[in-house]
Amino acid sequence: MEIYWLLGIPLTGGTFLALWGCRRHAPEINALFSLATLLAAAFLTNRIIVDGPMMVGNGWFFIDSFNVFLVALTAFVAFTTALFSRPYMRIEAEHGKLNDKRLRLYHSSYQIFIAAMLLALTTNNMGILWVAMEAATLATVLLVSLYRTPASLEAAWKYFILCGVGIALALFGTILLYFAAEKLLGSGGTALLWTHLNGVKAQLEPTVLSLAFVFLLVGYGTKVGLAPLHSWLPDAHAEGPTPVSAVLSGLLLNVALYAVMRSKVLVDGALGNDMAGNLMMGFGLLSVVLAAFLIKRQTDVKRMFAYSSIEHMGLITFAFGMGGAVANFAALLHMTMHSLTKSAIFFAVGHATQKAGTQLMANIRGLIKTNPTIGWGLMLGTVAILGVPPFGVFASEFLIITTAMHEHPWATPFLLLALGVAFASIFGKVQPMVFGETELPKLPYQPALAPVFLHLGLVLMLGLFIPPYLAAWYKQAAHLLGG
Amino acid sequence: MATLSLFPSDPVQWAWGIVLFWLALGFASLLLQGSQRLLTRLLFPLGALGALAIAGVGAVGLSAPASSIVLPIGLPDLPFHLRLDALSAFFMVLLGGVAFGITVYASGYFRSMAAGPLALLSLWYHLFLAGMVTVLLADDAYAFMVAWEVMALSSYFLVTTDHKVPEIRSAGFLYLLIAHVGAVSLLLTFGVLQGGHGDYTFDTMRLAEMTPFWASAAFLLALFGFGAKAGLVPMHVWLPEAHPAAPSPVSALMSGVMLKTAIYGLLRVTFDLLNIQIGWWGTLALALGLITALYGVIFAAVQSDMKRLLAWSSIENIGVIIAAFGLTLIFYTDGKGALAALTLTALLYHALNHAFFKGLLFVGTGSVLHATGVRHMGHLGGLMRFMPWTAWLTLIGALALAGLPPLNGFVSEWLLLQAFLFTPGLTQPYLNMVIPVAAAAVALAAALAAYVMVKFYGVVFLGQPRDPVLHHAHEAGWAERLGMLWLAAGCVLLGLFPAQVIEWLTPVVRLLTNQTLLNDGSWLMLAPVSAERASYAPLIFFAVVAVVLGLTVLWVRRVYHGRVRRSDPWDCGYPEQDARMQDSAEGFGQPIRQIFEVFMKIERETPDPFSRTPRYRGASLDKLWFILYAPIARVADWLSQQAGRLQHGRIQWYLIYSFVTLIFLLIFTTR
Amino acid sequence: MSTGILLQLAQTLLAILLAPLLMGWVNQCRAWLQGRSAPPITQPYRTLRKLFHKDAVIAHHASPLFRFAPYMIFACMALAAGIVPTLANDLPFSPAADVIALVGIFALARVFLALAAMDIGTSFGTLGARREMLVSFLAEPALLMVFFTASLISQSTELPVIVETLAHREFALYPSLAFAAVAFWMISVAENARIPVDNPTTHLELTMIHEAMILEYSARHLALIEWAVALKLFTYSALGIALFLPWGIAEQGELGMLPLALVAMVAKLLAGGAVLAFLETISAKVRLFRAPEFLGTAFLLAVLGMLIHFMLEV
Amino acid sequence: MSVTYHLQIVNFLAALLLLISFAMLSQRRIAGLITLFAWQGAALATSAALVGWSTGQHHLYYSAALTLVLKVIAMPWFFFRLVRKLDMDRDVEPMINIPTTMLIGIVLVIFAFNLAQPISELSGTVMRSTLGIALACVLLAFLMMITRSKAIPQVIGFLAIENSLFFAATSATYGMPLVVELGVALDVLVGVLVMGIFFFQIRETFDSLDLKHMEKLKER
Repeated sequence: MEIYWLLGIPLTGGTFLALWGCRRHAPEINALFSLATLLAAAFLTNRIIVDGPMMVGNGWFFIDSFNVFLVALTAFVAFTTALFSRPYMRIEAEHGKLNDKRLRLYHSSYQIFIAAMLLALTTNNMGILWVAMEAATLATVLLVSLYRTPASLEAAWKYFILCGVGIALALFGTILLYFAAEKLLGSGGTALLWTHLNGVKAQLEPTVLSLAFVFLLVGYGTKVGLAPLHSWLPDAHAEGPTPVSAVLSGLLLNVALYAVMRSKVLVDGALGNDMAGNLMMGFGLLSVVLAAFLIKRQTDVKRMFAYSSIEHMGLITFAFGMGGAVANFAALLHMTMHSLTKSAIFFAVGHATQKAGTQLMANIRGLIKTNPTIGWGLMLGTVAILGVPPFGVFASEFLIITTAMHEHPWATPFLLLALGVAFASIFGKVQPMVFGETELPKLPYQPALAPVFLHLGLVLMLGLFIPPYLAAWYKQAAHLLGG
Repeated sequence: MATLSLFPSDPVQWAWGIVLFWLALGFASLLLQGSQRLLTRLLFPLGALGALAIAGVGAVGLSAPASSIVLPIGLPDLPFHLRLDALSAFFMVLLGGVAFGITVYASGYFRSMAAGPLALLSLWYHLFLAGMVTVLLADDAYAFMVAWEVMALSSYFLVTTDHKVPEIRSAGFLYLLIAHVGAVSLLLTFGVLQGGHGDYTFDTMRLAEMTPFWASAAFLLALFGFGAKAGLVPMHVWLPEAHPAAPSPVSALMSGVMLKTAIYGLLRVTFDLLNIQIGWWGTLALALGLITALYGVIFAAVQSDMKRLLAWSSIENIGVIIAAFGLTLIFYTDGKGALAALTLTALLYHALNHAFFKGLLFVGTGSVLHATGVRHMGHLGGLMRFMPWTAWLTLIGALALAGLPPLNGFVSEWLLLQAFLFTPGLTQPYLNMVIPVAAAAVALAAALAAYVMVKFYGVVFLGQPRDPVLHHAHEAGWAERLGMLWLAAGCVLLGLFPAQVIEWLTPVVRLLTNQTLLNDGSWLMLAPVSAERASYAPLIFFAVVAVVLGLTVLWVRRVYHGRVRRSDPWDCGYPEQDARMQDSAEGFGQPIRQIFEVFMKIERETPDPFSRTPRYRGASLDKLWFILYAPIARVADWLSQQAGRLQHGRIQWYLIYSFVTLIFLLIFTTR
Repeated sequence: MSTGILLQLAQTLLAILLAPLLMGWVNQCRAWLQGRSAPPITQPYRTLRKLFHKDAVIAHHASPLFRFAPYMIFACMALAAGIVPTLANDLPFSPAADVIALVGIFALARVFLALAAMDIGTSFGTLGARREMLVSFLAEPALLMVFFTASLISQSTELPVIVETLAHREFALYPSLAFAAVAFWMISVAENARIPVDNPTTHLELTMIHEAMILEYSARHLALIEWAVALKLFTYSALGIALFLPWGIAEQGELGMLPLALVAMVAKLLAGGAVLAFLETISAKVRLFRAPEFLGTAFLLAVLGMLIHFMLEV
Repeated sequence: MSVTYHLQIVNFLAALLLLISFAMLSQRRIAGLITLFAWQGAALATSAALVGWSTGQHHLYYSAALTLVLKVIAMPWFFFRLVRKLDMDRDVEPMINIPTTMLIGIVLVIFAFNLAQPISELSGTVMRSTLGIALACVLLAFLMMITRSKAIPQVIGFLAIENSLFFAATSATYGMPLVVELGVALDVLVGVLVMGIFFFQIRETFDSLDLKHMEKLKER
């Protein structure tokens, strides 16, 4: 039952906000809908905790420990982002960057976007999964170009074309999957249901599946932002409004990776070798290294953190590629940590850039003086994302690296190199932003930084203590992914 | 393995309790942001008490059997394991003893600081202490790494306390960067150590069977990781930047204590976690250590910033310790247990001593900094007259660092040299060739240390003030004096009662080498192995010198007179003598600079003969930076440039990337 | 034991009293060799007496350290003289400090002298201190290496033990000891501020090292320092004798040997002093920056001595 | 028995699709491109209907109808209107010259056939080779997107990919489940709308639909 609430609330929210437009309290309503979604997600999660994985709507929806925590995470971050965007977008409007039409567009498609992601996560049908992913893309394209600046248009266009093509390839993969499945499950609705496929994955035709996986990987991998398919990501994440960047980096990438993993499970079952794993490790490693070196030359703060998203997605993909209970566990943990931390960073960065009136790091200085909370938020967030304990990101990196060391030692030099370069680059650029002197005036209004510290607090907590049931989920999920 | 109970029963629980206490203090200081008085007069003294307690716990733990607890925090399958054995206990004594003095000092030192920043500083300060103790307690890789990085991070924030200064910012950055890289390599070490079964507790690592190859890999990674923290050449570049940048008590903690945690880690991994040791590790460590020692002391001799000078001398001492570590390994792998015990004793002893005198010297410079606001030795001088307490107490530290009897610095050097004298027993002949040279290098380093200390002390405290402002220099407050007094007392006592200290060290030595170093002498005489062979009785030494001194004074006074006339110093027929004619710091270092010019990149600005206000600037920079680090940076830049080209901006190119990737994968998978 | 104490005191006092005599003897020899009319051999005593009677003149801003240093230096040298076996071999003090500690004592005295020199803050004092430390940082490890060679042969760093073994071994030629002896000579020349490294009689600021440090001292302080210098020379000579021609030093408890030992010692000292004076006369003072090379050579020889011991003698 | 010559027709249509893809690859004028696109859609619809009829998969009729409405009527009309509005129906030189493109295209086709070979072996459906052809069309359309430097041709290339996918779905697997079909169709529709909005936005910002203006975001 909760599942329908979960999907229904944001959908109605989208339509309602589209109609309501930008009358008063539109942002509040947005936040309210997100809150409701969060509650629904909470109930759903609770249900899952109580009575395990379940199938809803005669098999159209399937919720297990793998996607339920992603659902909870998505709903949570969506809510906090809505909270953050309330003052943020108002200021943007006051600065004259936005007009009412666009605010309406923003609010409604924000909800639609959330709905699409939740659908992608909860559906049991690989086809619908594809549809939802495409919908999520379409919902965000116009958000990226919300400012109508040439740069934002260009970014949105690249985002649209590249992800469109990518996702089209994913569709081809899905077709191949169906093609292989229908011989076993017969044509018609059930042949694309993941649960059914999972049941018969051993008999699926290997050649077709390997081909299908290539298409699925390239397709969804484009949305994950795996190098060399990542080219759209920095543009899209940097040029859109900050709340959008936050959800794109924090959530959409996860969802795409989720799709990849769902297919990996099937392919592994069918092939029986670790071809899929190796491919993912390759992509992951390439992304980590390439992103690290690209970070080094960034001047735009949001762009830099977009690249850092690529890096972390690469790390996660690498971990999933290694497979095994520990690595999968670590990857899932890292997904969570990255979402929380990266969105927190984007919140802080958003306020910082808004105050400085630019995204160029060279012009942002001495935050700690102008607004200590933003400064410390950014500093701690950065430290956290760079994998410094006691923040949770380290917990997962710890597991990933140590596992890599004794399973694939050849990969560790690259990881060491990339982590070092990324650390040097990001920290070296953030430190002068936070510390030092500045002539900028103090912030006129009180920024909404509760989300930042909420997220960072969670990350810190998870670094030191992971609640048993959460750990249990991760373990189940890791097991389900072939741990 | 007891679980954490509310009332601590065994040492490890006490230790953990104190860690929590420190954390509480740290966060309390955030609440006390308003009141500077409470912060300095309440929080820091409490923190100092905690340190004292830690020292006590360590002292108990030295003799007590190893105790351990498991905390309900950490990773799901890997809760924090804490364990307190003799090794950790020893380093806890070191930490607590030194940190007590430094924190007492700090409670006075920071009274001039504004409340807001001070609260933050106090938070990081106590986090730093807690982190270091947890490093010593950790009994699984995760807890260790968390504590390790908490230590690094908090010390980074301490270093950048005065972040308005760009140099300090860059120093902090360099520090945290190298610390992080080192930490990652430690991660890899543990990845190797856990040897397959994904269990990261030290207990399982102790049992893991290693092939020589993987063991060596682990050792090298550990040497790199811990060396980066300890300031082992060539990973030392951050140290002379970061230590001076921090507020003096923090510098004292970092140099005196934090570096030792790296030594602790090295010992822990090499002798405890790894269950095979290989000879060439020792040779490598010995070589690196000696290079570090000489490199450090040479650069210390040419510094003109007093804190930087001390930082370089820390590098030297770390080098000596690492060399001792290498020698221990050599003996140990050669089956010479007793000698390994001797060398290890020297190592631990020197670590302890260095902690005390380096802490003392750093806080001493702190008082100077407070009194004068000057760090550059070229503007100091003659302070002995304005701040006698600081001067005399610092003198003790300086003499100890110079390795002069009867103070503590000498004892450890004496032990180390003794160890070198035993090398003929070694089986590998090639070592017999190497060791004498090594001994010579240690002796050379010690002698140069004396040079450095004369320079440091003479230029800062003796002579005439090189700057008129110094005449207003004021003596340190009572809290500072108390702290310095404590540390100085440590230097003296450790020097006078080596026999006792060695007795205390016995459990540690036995733990690591399964051997005990028997002291053949009585309680007042130190005679390792056999009194026939070598002995040193600082008390007698001290007594004799004192008696002779006293007698001489009495005799001179009695037989002759004590008349004294005051006058100007002899001006050699040149009336315009002034303070600027004394040797500057650069001048004092000049001979060393001339001799060891090879290692330095020297930047000089000499004034032209006719300038009205002649200014001389000379800096001897670390050449390693230019031949090692700069190229790395360049390569990274170049690579990132190449990577940047991929991000071409043209959508067709991006499409081509996807296209080619697709085709490639299709070919790759279907063949 | 009590006899030991007595012996110890006797020897120490003897050393303290005889030291200026040795100095005087060396000066006399030099004078002869240079064809000057020699001062009486007791000249050093007269100088000391004169100095003790004078009023001390001290710079206005001299710190207590300045006045404390001479006593410290004197005490150190006295202790050093006490633990080097000159007459007898069983000395209660000697376990208190072995050869390494002996080097430590010298270093302690030197550091105090240098600090005292820097205390007044004249250009000379600092200059002298710097040069002194420059000389010492090479001489000290070299001296240590010399001792190491000896103690590697005798398996001990205890002077009495060393002397005993060296004295009572069946006569065998130790090439390592030869190297060590040469090194030791060079070192003691440098340490005692003699030509070619330093010139005890000059006051020319371009060349002086030791004198530059004690320029500010006068009267009793100067006297103590001069005496300490004499003691140092004495101690070094005694050391050289003990290490390289140790025959004739009284054994444990052989009180009967003492007179003979005394004679032997005096003879050796006279000879040694003469040799020193001779070598000083025939060699010329080197430039200051040659000094490190000179000492570097000494250091090298000492290390070579050790290496040779390792290669040939074990 | 009737199946066989349905089969022949569908195979013929497949060949036609391939041909059209090549034609698109070589087409310089945008208007021509749009026409070709419409033809492609038509061929697609017929093949879908045929397959539906011959195999009794009736939901394929919906798909066929959808295709007819969307891809043969709505979109081409929309594009023509656009082109007229922004009047830009003139020759556009592709990035790589036509003959080279053709050669690459042929290589791609061979590659695709080889790739599809083992799969079509297992295909239980009537049309074996269609999958290979579909794949070939996908790659060709992709190639076309790469070679075009204007917005509209690129989009048409994108839609051509969509078409070939649809063809694969219908011919090789008798169509996806209906829900999926509908979802896909919906997405395509929305996508096209979004594109339309885009065209106008781009036009009003850069007053041209040339992608050359959109190469600012890069690493400098």
